[in-house]
Amino acid sequence: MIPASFEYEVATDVAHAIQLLASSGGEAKVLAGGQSLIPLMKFRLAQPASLIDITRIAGLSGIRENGELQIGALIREADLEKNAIIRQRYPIIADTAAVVADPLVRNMATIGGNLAHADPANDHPATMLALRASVVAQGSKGERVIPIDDFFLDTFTTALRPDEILVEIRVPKPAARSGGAYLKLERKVGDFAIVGVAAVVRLDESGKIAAASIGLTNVGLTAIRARNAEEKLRGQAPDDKALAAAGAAAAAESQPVSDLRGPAEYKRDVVRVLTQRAIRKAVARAKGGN
Amino acid sequence: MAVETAPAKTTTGQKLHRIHVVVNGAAHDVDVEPRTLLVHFLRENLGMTGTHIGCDTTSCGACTVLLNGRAVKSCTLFAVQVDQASIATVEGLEKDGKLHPIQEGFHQEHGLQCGFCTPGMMMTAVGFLATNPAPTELQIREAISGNLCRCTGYVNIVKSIDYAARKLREPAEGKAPDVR
Amino acid sequence: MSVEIGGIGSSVKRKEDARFIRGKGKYVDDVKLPGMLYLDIARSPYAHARIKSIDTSKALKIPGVAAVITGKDLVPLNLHWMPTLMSDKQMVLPTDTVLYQAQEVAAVVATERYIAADGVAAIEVEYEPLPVVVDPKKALEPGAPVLREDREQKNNHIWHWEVGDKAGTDKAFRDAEVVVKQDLYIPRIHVASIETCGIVASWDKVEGKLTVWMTTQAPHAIRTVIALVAGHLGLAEHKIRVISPDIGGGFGGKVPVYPGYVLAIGASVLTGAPVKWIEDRSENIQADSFARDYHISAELAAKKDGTMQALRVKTIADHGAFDAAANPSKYPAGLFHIITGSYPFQKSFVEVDGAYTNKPPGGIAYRCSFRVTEAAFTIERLVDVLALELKKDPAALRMQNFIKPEAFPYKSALGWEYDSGDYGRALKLAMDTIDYAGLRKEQATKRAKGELMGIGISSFTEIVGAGPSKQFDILGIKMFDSAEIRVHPTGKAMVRLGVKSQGQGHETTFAQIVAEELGLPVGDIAVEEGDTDTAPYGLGTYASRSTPVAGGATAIAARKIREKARLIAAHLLEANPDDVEWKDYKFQVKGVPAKTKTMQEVAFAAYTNHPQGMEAGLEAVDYYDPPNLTYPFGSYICVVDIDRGTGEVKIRRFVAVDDCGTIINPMIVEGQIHGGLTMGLAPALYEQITYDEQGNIQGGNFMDYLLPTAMETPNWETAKTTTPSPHHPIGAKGVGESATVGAPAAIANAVVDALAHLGVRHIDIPITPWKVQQILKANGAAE
Amino acid sequence: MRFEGTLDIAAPRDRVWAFLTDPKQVTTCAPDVQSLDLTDPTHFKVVVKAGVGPIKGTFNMSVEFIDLRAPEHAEVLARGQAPGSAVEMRNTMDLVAAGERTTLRWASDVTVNGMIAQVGARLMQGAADKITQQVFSCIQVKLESPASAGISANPA
Repeated sequence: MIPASFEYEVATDVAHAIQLLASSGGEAKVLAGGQSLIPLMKFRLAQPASLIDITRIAGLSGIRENGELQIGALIREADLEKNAIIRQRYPIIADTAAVVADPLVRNMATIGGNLAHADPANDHPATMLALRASVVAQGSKGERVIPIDDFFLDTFTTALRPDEILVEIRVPKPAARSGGAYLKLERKVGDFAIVGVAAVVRLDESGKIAAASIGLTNVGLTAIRARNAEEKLRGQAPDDKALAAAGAAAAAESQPVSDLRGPAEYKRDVVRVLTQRAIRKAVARAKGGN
Repeated sequence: MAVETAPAKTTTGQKLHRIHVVVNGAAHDVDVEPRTLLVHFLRENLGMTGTHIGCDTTSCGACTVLLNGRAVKSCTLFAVQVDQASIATVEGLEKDGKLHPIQEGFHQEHGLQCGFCTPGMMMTAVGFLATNPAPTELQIREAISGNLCRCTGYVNIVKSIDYAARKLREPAEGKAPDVR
Repeated sequence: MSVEIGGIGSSVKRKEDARFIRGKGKYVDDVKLPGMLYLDIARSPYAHARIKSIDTSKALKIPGVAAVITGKDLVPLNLHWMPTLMSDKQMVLPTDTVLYQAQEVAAVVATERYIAADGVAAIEVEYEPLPVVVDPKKALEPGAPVLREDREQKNNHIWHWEVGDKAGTDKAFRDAEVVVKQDLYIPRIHVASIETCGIVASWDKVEGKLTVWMTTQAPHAIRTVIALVAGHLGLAEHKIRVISPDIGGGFGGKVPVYPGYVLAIGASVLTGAPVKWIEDRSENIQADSFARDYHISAELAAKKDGTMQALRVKTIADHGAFDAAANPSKYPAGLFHIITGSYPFQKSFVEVDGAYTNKPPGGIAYRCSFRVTEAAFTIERLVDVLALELKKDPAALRMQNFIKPEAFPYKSALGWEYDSGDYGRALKLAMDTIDYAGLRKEQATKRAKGELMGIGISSFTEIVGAGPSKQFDILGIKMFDSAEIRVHPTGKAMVRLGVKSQGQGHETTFAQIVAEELGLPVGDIAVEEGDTDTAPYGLGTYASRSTPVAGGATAIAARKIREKARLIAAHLLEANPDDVEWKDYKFQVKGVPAKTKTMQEVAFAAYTNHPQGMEAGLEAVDYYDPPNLTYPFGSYICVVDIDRGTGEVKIRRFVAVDDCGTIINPMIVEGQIHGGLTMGLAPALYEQITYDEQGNIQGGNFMDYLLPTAMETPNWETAKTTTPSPHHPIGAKGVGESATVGAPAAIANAVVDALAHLGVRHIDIPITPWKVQQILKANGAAE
Repeated sequence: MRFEGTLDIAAPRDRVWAFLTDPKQVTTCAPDVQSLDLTDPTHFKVVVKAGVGPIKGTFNMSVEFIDLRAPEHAEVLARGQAPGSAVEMRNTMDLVAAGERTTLRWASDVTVNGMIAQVGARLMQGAADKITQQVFSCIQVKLESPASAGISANPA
C-alpha cells in the first residue's frame, strides 16, 4: 500500500499553518498524528496534493484548567489518558482516550485529529457532545469558538472553514455532583466502536438527575446527541425504570446502519444497553465513586 | 557520528526533504520523498530490515519502533515526520554484545516462533516497560493489543515481557545467557 | 532422555531465536539484489466481468516503469495460466474474463516499489460486468451462469466425491431409534500469516539459471512445478534453485503457487533483472487461497441409550473460481472422512460436491491437515446436538461412546486405520483439571439467577503425517520426506531436510532427534532447510507432517549412521561388532562398562582411521515413506460467560489436553498448542470473509478481518497424555495443528451450552455478539 | 443501493427534458467535472471527482442514454472506475408536465465494486445518497434559475 505523491510543508506556527492552508486551494490536508489520514492515503482513497504538518507548532498540546478545561488539539491520546487532571476530574475523557484504537496508535493520534476528522466512528466526538464542549478554531479571520453541537456537520465534515485549524477543545468545569462515563463495544480491541455511549449526569441534592447529556458513537452520519434520552432523565431518580426509559429513547433516536459491525437492529439494542450502563457509571461517579 | 547516505530519487517531481534522524544512536541526514513511509526509510534507505511490514492498515504492529522513546507504528508515519527525532529499532536493543532483557525474555520464555512479529512486539514492550515497570498480566496484554501474533497465542509473549520487567527491576542480578 | 545432550523430551531453548530476537532473521522482503526491479499487480474491482480493453500507455509513461505485463503478453509464452495443485487451470493473468474480485489483471515492473504502485494506479481497464454467483448452492442450480467457459462441462460442478457404505448407512438410519440432523456452515477464513507472500526471482541469462527466494512451505515441489510449467522457456530443474528463507508463518497459505510468483519469474526472464514481488495485506487476504467454506449437512443415528451407530454427511465445498485446494491428489475433499472422529460408528457415508463461484480460488488448510477441522468441528458439534436431544451430559455421552484403548489399531467405518489412542484418559484429565463437576454446579446456580455460562467439550481425533506413498501424492509426487545427516570429523553434525520450518522450531527439534539418536550435544548439530540446491527432496511442511514424516526420516538416517558407527566403534574397541552395543549415548563392549567410544571418537575415526574395506565418512540419507498416518487426539474444555446485554462471549477458562505421542521438545509443543488454540478461537468467534451480492469481499484487510489480540485470547491452560504412535520410529505423532482442529467445537459447544435451556442447538461460527443477542432477544433472555 | 425522489421543478417539461438529455448541460450538475468528451448523441465520457471529506476518487465515467422516450422517460447508465474501484449508476427519470411546471420522478441504482466497497462500506450508503441528492437538487436549481432558460433554448 503506497500513497500517491504529495507535497509536504511544516507549519512553524498557527499563522503559518493558516497561511499554508489558505494558499492550498482546498487541496491540502492538515497532518497531526496522521493515524486516520495516512491509512486512507495508503489505500489511495485520499490523495491530498499537500500535507501541512502542524505537530511542530509549539503550545498546542497543553492541558489547563482555567475556569474551564482547555485541551490543546495536539495532545496525544496516550498523554491525555495519563494526565492527572483528566484522570481525577474528567474520567470520562480518560475512558475515551483509553479505548481509541490501540496503545501504539494512541502514542501518535491526537484529540484534535480525532475530532476534526469527524468520523462518526471516532470516540471523542460523542464524549465532547456529552460534555457540552466547544472547539476553538483559528483561521485567517481570527479565532472563533464553535459549540460542539454545531461542529459536526456530516461524515468527515465539520464546521471548520477551509483555512481554519482546530487549536483547542474547551470543556466546562464539572459541576458539583456530576459525573460522566464512556462505554464502547467493539468487535475486538483496537476496532472502531460497534456502538459507543458517552453519558454525563448532574445530580441535585436529593440525588435526582438534574441534567443529563448523552452522546452516541457510530450510529449516525456523525456522532449524535440522544436528546430524548436526556429529556427522559431530567428530574428523575436514577433508578432502573428511568434508565430503561432513557435507554429506549436513545435507541430510538440512534440511526445505525447494518454493516460488518452488526445489523442495525442489534446496534440499536446495544445503544439501549450501553446507555443504561453508562448512565449508571456516570451516576456512581457523580456520587463520588468510580 | 553522522552517516551520509545517497539522496533518494524522486521520479514524480516531488521536492525532496532533507531529514536528520538519529537511529539507534547513529545520526543520518537523508533526502526523502514526502511519501516515504518510515518503515520503508528504515528498511530500504538504511538497510535495517529487522522492522517488518505486516498489514498496511495500522493494525498489526510488526513495524513498531520507538519514536523518541514511544512505541509507534512505522508504517503509518512518513519519514519526513521524524525529522530531528530519535528512533530505536530492534537492531539497537543489544548493547556491547549483551542482550536487552526483553530479548532474553523472549528467548527464555519461548515468546517467539516464526519471529516476524517479534521485533515489533519487543519494541512495544520496551516502550511500555519504560512507563510501567511493574505491570500486571492484564496490563501487559493491553499494552500489546496493537501487535498481532499468529504463532504463539500470546501466553508466552506475556511471560517474556514479565521476565523482562522483573529483570529490568533487578538489574544487579541480571546475567545474560548465551543464545548464540 | 538426557538433559545434557538436549535429546528427545527436553525443553531445549530454540537455536533459531538468536537471529530473530536481534532483527537478523532473513525473510524474502529482506533480500535485496543489485539492479532489482519491483513488481506490483493491478487487480479487478469486479467479481465477474469481461475485459474489454487494457490501456497501459499512461503507466508506461511514468519514469521508472520498466514494463507492463498483461494476459495477452503471456499467451505467446504460454505462461498466462498454470495448473493448480488439484490440476485445475488457474489463470496467471486472464485474457478475457475476470472471475473474482482482486484477480490479477496486469503487472507493472518498475525501478522502485513506489513507482510500481503508481504504475498500477495508472492502468486503465474497461470491463463489462457479468452476472455474479457467490453462493455455491445457487451456482449448482440448473440455469446458473456458467463461470468456467474454458471447461467442456457447462456447469459449475467441479467434482463429486464419496466414501463409505451408502446402502448400509441408509439402512442404519431407517432403523435408528434416534436421529439428529444439523446443518453447519464453516465460513471462509484466511491463514493471514503476519508475513504476506512474496518472491525475489533472479534469472541469470548467461548460465540459464533461475534463483528464487520465495515464501514457500514446499520449496522442492515448487522447483518441480516451475520446471514443468516453464520448461518450454528453457528452465530446467537442475538450473532452478528455490530458496525458502525465514518464513513469517505459513499455516497452509504458503503451499500453493500464486500468480504473483509466476509473474515475477516471468518478469525477471523478460527484463533480465532480478524482480521482487511482495504482496500487501489486502492482496494477501483477498486473492490468496482461502480455507474452509464448507456447507455441511450432517446426521447421526443412535440408540436411545446414546450408543452412536451411523453417520451421514453431505457437503458442498465452495472452491471459488478455480479448484486450487492443496490436497493429496486422490482426496479432493482432503481427509474430511476422518469425520467419524473418536467414535466407533458401525456405518458411515460421506459425500462432497465441489462448486465454482465468483470468489478467489483455494481450499487450503488453515493450520490443519486437509479439511480435518471441518470434520472435527462437525462431529464434535453433532455429538453435542445428540446430547441435547437425549438430555445427556455431553462428557458422559462421549465417555460412553469413545473407541476403547484396546480397540487400536482401529479401522474406522470410512477406511482409516487409527494407530493408537486413549480418548477417555484425555477427557478425564481435562475434566479433572477444570473441575467439570464443580462447573456444572456453578452453571446450575447461575442459570437459576438468569446468568449465562456455558461449558463446551471437544474430544477430537486428528489425522496427520501424510503420507504413505500407496495413497498419498501431490501432483503425482509421493508424499515421503527426507533427511540427510553428515557427521563431521570433529563430531559436529549437519542435518538437511526436505521440510521447511515457518516458526515450528525445526532447527532445534530435529537437532534433538539427532542428538538423541547419536549422542551428540544438540548444540553441535546444525539443521538446514529450504534450499533446493543443498537439501534432499521433500514435500515440505504443512498438515503437521514434519515430525511424523521428516522426523521419521531423521531418526532412521541417524540410525543408519549409528549402525555404521557401531562397526567403526568395534574396530576402535577391537571387539566383535556383535559385542558392541549403544548404551547411555555411547558405544560399549557388552558387559564391559569401561570399554566405550563416544560418537565424537567414532566420527573422527570415520575420516582418519576407518576399517579397511569400509567407505570413509559418516553420512546417511533417508527417504521415509510412512507406513501409516498418525492420529493425534485431545480433549478440550472451554468455559464461557455471556453478556446478556451485548451478546458478547468471554472465554473464562480453556483447558487443552493433547496427546501427540512422543514429545521431542515440551516447550515447543506447548507453544504450538497455544498458537493452534488461538487459531481455533479466531474462526470460532471473530474471523470470516464474506461477499456481498456483487462479489465485493468483506473482511479483506486487518481492519475487518479480525485476528484475535492478546486481549481476546485467554490464558490457555495445557496438559498432556502420551500415547506413542506404534509405527513411528520415535513414537511421535505431530502437534502443530491439533489445537486449531479441536478448539472451535469446544468454544461453539460452550456457547450453545450456555443457551441450551433456551432451546438452542446450534449457532454457526463465527459466533458474533449479534448472533447471540438475537437468540437472547427472541427468547426474552436479554438484559 | 437504490435512491429515489420526486422533484417539482418550476420549468416546462421540454426544457427539463432538453437539460437532462444534453451531456453538456446535465454534467454541470455532476460533482467536480474534470473533463467531458462527447462520443455521439447518446454516449459521452466524463471525468468526475467525488467523495466525502478527505476520501475522494477521480472516476472515469462512460455514460450512455439507453432508453430515451422524449419527453417523458429517460434511462441513463453511467459506468466508471477509479483505481481499484468501479461504480455503476443506473438512473431512470420520468417527467410529467403540469402546466409550466414539471414533476421529475427519479430513481438511481448504484453499485460500487472494489476498494471503496471494501474499505468504505460503512460510509458508502451515506456518501452515495448525498451525492445523488446533490445532483438532483442541482438540476432543480439550474432549471429554475433565470440563466438556465437561455442555455436550454440553445442546446448544444
